[in-house]
Amino acid sequence: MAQVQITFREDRCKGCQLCAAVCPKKLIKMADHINVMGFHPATVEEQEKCTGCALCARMCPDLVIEVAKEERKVG
Amino acid sequence: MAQVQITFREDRCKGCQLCAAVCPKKLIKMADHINVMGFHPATVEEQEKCTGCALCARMCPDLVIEVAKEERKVG
Amino acid sequence: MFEGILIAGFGGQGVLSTGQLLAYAGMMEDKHVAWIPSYGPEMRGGTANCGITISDQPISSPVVSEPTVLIAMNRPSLEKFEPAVVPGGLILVNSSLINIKTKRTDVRTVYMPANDLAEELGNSKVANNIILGALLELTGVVSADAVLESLKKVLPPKRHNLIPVNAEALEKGRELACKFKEKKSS
Amino acid sequence: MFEGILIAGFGGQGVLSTGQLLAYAGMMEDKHVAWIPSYGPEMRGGTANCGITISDQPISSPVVSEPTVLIAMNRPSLEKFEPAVVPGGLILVNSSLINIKTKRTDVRTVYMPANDLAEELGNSKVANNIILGALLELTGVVSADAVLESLKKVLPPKRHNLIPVNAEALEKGRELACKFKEKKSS
Amino acid sequence: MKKVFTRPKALADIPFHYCPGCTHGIVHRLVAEVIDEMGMYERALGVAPVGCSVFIYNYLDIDMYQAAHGRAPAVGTGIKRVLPDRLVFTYQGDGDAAAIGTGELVHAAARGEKITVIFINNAVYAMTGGQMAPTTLLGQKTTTTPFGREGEINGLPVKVCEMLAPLDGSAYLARVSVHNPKNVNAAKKAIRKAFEVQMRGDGFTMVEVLSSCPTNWGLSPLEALKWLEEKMIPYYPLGEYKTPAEVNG
Amino acid sequence: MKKVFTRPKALADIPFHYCPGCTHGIVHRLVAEVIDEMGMYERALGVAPVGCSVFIYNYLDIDMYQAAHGRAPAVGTGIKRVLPDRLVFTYQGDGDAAAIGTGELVHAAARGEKITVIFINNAVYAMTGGQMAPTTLLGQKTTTTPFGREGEINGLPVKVCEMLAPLDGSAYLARVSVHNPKNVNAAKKAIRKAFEVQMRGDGFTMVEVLSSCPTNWGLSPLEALKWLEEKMIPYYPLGEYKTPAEVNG
Amino acid sequence: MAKVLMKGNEALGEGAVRAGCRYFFGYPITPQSELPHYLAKRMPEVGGLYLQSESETAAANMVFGAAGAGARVMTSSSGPGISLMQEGISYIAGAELPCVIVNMIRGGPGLGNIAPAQSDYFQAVKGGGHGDYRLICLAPASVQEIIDLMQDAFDLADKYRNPVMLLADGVLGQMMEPVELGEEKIAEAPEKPWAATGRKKGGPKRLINSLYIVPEECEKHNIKLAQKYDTIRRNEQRWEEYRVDDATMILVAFGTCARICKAVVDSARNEGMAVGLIRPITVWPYPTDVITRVREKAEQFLVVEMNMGQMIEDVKLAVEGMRPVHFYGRSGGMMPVARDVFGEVKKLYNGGAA
Amino acid sequence: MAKVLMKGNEALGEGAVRAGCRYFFGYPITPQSELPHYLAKRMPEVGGLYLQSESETAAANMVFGAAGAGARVMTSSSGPGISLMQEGISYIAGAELPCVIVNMIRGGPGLGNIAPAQSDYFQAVKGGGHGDYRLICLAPASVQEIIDLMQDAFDLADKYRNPVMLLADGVLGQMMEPVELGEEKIAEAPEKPWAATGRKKGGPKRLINSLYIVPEECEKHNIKLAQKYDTIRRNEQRWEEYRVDDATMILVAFGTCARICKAVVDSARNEGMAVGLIRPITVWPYPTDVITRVREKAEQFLVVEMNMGQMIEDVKLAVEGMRPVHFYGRSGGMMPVARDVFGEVKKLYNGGAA
Ligand SMILES: Cc1ncc(C[n+]2csc(CCOP(=O)(O)OP(=O)(O)O)c2C)c(N)n1
Ligand SMILES: Cc1ncc(C[n+]2csc(CCOP(=O)(O)OP(=O)(O)O)c2C)c(N)n1
Ligand code: SF4
Ligand code: SF4
Ligand code: SF4
Ligand code: SF4
Ligand code: SF4
Ligand code: SF4
Ligand SMILES: [Mg+2]
Ligand SMILES: [Mg+2]
Repeated sequence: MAQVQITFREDRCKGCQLCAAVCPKKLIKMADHINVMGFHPATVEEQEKCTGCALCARMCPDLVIEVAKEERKVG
Repeated sequence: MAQVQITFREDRCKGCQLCAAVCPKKLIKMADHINVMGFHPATVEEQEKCTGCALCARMCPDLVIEVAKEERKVG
Repeated sequence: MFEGILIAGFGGQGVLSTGQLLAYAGMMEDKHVAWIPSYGPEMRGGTANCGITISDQPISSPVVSEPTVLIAMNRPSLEKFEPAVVPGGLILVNSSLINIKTKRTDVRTVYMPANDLAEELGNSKVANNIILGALLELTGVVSADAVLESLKKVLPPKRHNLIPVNAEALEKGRELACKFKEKKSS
Repeated sequence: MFEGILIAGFGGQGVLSTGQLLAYAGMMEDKHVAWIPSYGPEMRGGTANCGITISDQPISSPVVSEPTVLIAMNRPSLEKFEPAVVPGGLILVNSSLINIKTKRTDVRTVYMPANDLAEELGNSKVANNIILGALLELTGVVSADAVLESLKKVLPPKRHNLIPVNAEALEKGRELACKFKEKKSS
Repeated sequence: MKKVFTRPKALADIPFHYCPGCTHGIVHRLVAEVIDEMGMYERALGVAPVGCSVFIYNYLDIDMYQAAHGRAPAVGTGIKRVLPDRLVFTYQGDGDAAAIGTGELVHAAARGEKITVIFINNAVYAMTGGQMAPTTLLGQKTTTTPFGREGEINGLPVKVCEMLAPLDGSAYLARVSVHNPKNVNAAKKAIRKAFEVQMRGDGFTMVEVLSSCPTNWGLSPLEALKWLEEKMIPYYPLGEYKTPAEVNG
Repeated sequence: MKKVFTRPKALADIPFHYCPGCTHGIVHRLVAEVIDEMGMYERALGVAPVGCSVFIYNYLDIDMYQAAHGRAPAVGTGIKRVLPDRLVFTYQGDGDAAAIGTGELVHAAARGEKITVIFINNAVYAMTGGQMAPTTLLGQKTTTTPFGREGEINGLPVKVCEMLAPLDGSAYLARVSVHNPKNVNAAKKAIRKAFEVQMRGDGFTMVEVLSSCPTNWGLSPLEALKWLEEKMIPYYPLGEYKTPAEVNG
Repeated sequence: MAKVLMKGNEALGEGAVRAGCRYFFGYPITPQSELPHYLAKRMPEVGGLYLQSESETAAANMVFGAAGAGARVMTSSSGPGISLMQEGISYIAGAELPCVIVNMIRGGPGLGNIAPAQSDYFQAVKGGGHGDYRLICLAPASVQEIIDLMQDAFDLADKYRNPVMLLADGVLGQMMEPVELGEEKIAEAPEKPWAATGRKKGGPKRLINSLYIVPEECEKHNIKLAQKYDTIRRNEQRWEEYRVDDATMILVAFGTCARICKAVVDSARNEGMAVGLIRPITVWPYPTDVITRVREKAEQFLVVEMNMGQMIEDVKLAVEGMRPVHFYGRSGGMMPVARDVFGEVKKLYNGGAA
Repeated sequence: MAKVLMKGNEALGEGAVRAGCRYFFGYPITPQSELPHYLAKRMPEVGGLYLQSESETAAANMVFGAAGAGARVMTSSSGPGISLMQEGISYIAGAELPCVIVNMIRGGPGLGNIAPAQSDYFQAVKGGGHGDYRLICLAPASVQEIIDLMQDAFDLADKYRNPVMLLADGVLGQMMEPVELGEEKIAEAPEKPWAATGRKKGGPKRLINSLYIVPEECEKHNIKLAQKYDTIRRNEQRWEEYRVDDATMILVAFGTCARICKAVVDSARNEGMAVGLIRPITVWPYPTDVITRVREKAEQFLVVEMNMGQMIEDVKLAVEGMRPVHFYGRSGGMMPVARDVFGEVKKLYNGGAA
């Protein structure tokens, strides 16, 4: 599995949960604390299980999520 | 053939010739003289040939023509 | 020198263009001129009129509400506008289409069967120019030369072939007007 | 007697209805009252605030630009509005959601963990009423009775079941404020 | 003698101001005839447009309104909502209804407003001197398309019946013509149908009438009818574009 | 590490003012991504509406215009006629485009104006507090249909793609949705297609995007997406309503 | 009757219903949307109609139709929406139709913002539409006055067959204040024989129209309108005077500004300054009479507006150069603060020195 | 160059083309339609565009877009059409976009008629749209002046980034007069770095906008606009004086009315009366300066308008009560007749007796 780096820009998160709902691995949870805007921000719990499919990022209305992947050299 | 009375309200005629064009009997001609509005008004030349079909009247944009017919007693 | 000329008739009688011709000629003679048409839905009724002011002074209102000359090309125009003509003014009546006389006695009136005369000239469209010819003769508001010169500017080149018949019409009108003057003076 | 009260927080914190409740109570006590919300797209950002004026004189501008009391339900509200509070005024801070202190030294400040207290009461929605209770105790702007009476008018009958917990919240706030007063005076 | 053809009662006995051969007059008469035949003289309310036909408010001998340019459907809406049992119709040109009044027309249709629009498509702004209308044909010369209407610059002619048909609120939409007696009869039938559908409360109704403007087309009245038949009808096919189920037959 | 997903360049790095879960943000991003991918950053000109998305003029990091309510297609027309080689698009809500701006939308389409309308259908006037929009569904409660929209009184929801399709000037019309990642992808494709058709000069293009308004629908963001899928899509079927011949495939 | 706490926008709605208005056509816009919200609920209760139009343009013309059909009818908007109604308003005035238009002014020009303003004063009182027409313009300053003036608005509209505008600012629409609703005696609209409701047997033909194609007739119509406006000018000027009698300095302000100025007058009086306030209640017809009267005694005027200076022209026209007329304004949705206005008053009172 | 005979409406078109205008968006309306007709032919000759919009509302907003894109652009209308543009005009003014709007006034209110009038003066100079904005308003009185002012109109628009209105009446549009066109030196529009034409590499983002949601910023914007308007007031007042120097009675009239008044002045002078004429060429900014100057000598003013009395307010504001300001007006498309105006002059000159 590719190495994936997924980052959340917590202060931009509005806690809408759209990312969580679409993650095929159900990795995204809402944090207990609230951010500066007063929302419970989304977080990934088990980074290592993340496939880097970026469905969460594509669904996030507020561009909170960035996804990067280790490039695999082919051959 | 029914007895038909066709009357033209000459001062309302604008000489457009729509009536003349649709008369199946080609009875309608434009007069040589002009009316108060400066148009050559339409006239029927051979009243007796008129069938009273009223196509001319139905086509006249200015309601110049009235058509009346002798009512035939049936039976 | 001041003339406020009103030309009125049916649409299609060349009322507006005759007026423009006159204004153009006035301009060529370096007079102050203004031309203004009636406009809008009145035209739907089939009537048209325009006012031409020619003066050696700047023109205040271009609207000819009190014409010194009225050219009436049809009966409704005569009836509508004759009361407005100034006393001592001139009314030119196209008697081909107008079978009544003016009621005014304090103006000069000239009756000309313009349409009939035009047909004699072989072009029913020049009735207006016949009357125009008379107007020039009777008022001297502009010269016939200026009018002929203006015709060249006003007509598009491809219709310059019409200039001779128009010139004839003007001349015809002039002649008639002369006769009228003679009659008057005789 | 004059109080200009500003209540500010997130949408959904009951900011507007708390303000209305206060105005209603003022009206029931025959005071002059006015209530005015912030409105429009500012609300999209998720913030809301309203101003309540209660006075024994007719109210000029209903806009509370210089509050005598500020209720800050969240951090942005505190930061935004604390400079406007009049010297000697009162700031009530919802310390459950605000982890900073005011910079003002010329006003009274009371910190209350309203959300935590509300959850203790079993209803997180009554945080606002806890602070309101404190406000009543500290300013006496209207009586707690008038507020309770108003609750009956403001809440639709089917939600009257919420009155007891609201009353509890008011009382809770009052108690805390008393302690605060004691502390101050001790 | 029985009158085979005479002036309908709902049409005041005054001359039209229209140009010779202008078919606005025919359509006025048809509207008046249908009002007579349906016995609606006391219950019909008409809304006049701004356009050559503005004076329809004088010609129809019923209570009338004169609306701002393009707003007749909104005016009609106001009337109908206050007087729901009246027959309310507008009479509008293509500039009026399909250009400046597009919003009002579309939304009266979308609302299923129980009014009838008599929509006179003469492919030109006649009243103001023959400018391009939304319905002017490609290539057609007008005072504002002196070189002929060009799609790239001026856009493409608008088909109003077709555009309103997908709206769920429209109940009856028909395009007719008055270029010959047969079509005049069909036009009258369509107007009657529209009025009946309106009074039944089925929704919005419109009859688009292809009509001639000899003056601004620069044609004689007879040439104009020929042009209408040969040029307009192919682009604007006649027929019913929408009927409520029950009047389909 | 290669970025699989990151903020497009055409989208300024400032937070949106939208409510939590509002899908306006997704559509903004898609537009920015397509501008990036087509290399149009220097040649794209956007027109912001009046509506919740008015501040798109701040969010898109390109030259922008802010138009009067509903008039964005007219503003876009003015821009495009002066700068015909630019990519000109409007971004409009359903109140903006389908109510007050009906005339401008219909006629931009009829003219085959080479602009793209991104039409956000969220079945409500969101910015002004949740009033009925022309696209509000029957039965839907809004602040001005407190008892649910009733066809008899408020009229029937307007299907904009369907209405514009019969106009000869419209070249590309599609309805998409952003309620899940698959549809987000499809929406992006449609936007790209519309922009390409515009730049090829084929005519008017529009992408209608079904979008959520949790706040005014009174639903959580996730419930809102479900409502969109279950209630809106059946009445507003997704798909391409018009394509120029060459892009049919 | 007990008082209730009511929002200005809702008071507009309730006032209209109590005045017998049964038809509302309008398009949402901040800061007046609570009025449509209120009426959408309230109208069905009284058998009336709330209809959301596709635009303000359409709304004005629906009002035209409904008013022509004899109904008591209203619409409401703000800034851009009122601008879009200008053609319709001119038609309504030209056809002499009674109706009420609420104008809840916000910051301009253009999209401006949604904060309270008075920058559409000129548009309202000089005629933003084409032609020589006038709207009767009522400017309330409290929620209670909104209710009261709403009844008057409909009555004046019917009395003069003229559109009436209720001119307020965002603050008045948004604020809640206690109001006394009084007995719910729903007003009855008067008979309107001119309304076009269908040709009565033997009755005259009715025509709702503003077209007078013949200039002579159009002039006659304009003169008739002008005479009506003169009558209204003579009979309907309304204003409130506050501590004016011995005042050497007169503040002039309407709406929310006037509330603020009242406080300023009190402050000034507390400091022994002879300051008073004239609050126009009708801004058209402008209460010129009172200004003509007080200009004899008063030494100076200070006009306070939420704009860059509009009503000041009407004050100057009334003062006719006899006294200096000063101006203090805030704009773009900003409101004057009593303290600042008082500062201005003090400066002027002391002859320009602060 | 030789003179040509030209219709006012055509002169508007030719003047615009010579001023470098290449975009016209508009909707037909009498009495200005010859302008669109002219430009539909003329624009393609110079590589420009005539586009007929679906409405005046759309036209104003197309102008907004084209002006924002940096073009010299114009529109044209009359009465009802100008009313429909009010929202758009307010946006254009708010966004500070340069453009020219021709307003060929006709009889009102409502549909009124198509005869010449000046009854939309208030709308033009006080702002028919919402918000505190001003149009520069030029009022030609001859076909020659139309050509000349058209160039100035575009230049002023660009100089101040402000919409300019050319205010005329139907007569001016319909009449033909000789004009000197002069050299065909097509003006070049100035650079417009603010125009939104696409983001230049490294350049600033451009935004064409009138929204200032924060009241403080909106107020700042309004103050900036007000300062611009003050500059224009100081620098751009234009008028013609005719036999004013020793006049004890001053006629004030613009456009066609001023032509008539000139004749009246001559008649009066012929009878030995010291009468003069001030003809405002800019009606906004109003030429207050000249009135302030002449009010010292002149004993009375007579304002002549083709309306029920609108510009008279601006004259009164300038006269400040120092002299009586009388009014003579015709309306509904009627024009004052020189003889009648002269009658009025004589009456007033002799102290009210005819
Ligand atoms: C707001 C407004 N804009 C423009 C006009 C001018 N105008 C009068 S009628 C008309 C168009 C008429 O065309 P159409 O509706 O097709 O009717 P027709 O004359 O062809 O029967 C126009 C543009 C107007 N009166 N009001
Ligand atoms: C002429 C005018 N009328 C009304 C408004 C008020 N207004 C602002 S946004 C809006 C509707 C917004 O709805 P929509 O276009 O669907 O966008 P959304 O907010 O739903 O994204 C309205 C009516 C305005 N600004 N201008
Ligand atoms: S990238 Fe895919 S797997 Fe990883 S968190 Fe996002 S949705 Fe889940
Ligand atoms: S979708 Fe975005 S904003 Fe919403 S919860 Fe996830 S990260 Fe936060
Ligand atoms: S009634 Fe028939 S036959 Fe007689 S003239 Fe008319 S068209 Fe001809
Ligand atoms: S159709 Fe009518 S108007 Fe035309 S020529 Fe015949 S009778 Fe005359
Ligand atoms: S201009 Fe055309 S539409 Fe108008 S009356 Fe004449 S022919 Fe009929
Ligand atoms: S109100 Fe609706 S459309 Fe507007 S930002 Fe909030 S969720 Fe989005
Ligand atoms: Mg037409
Ligand atoms: Mg929406």
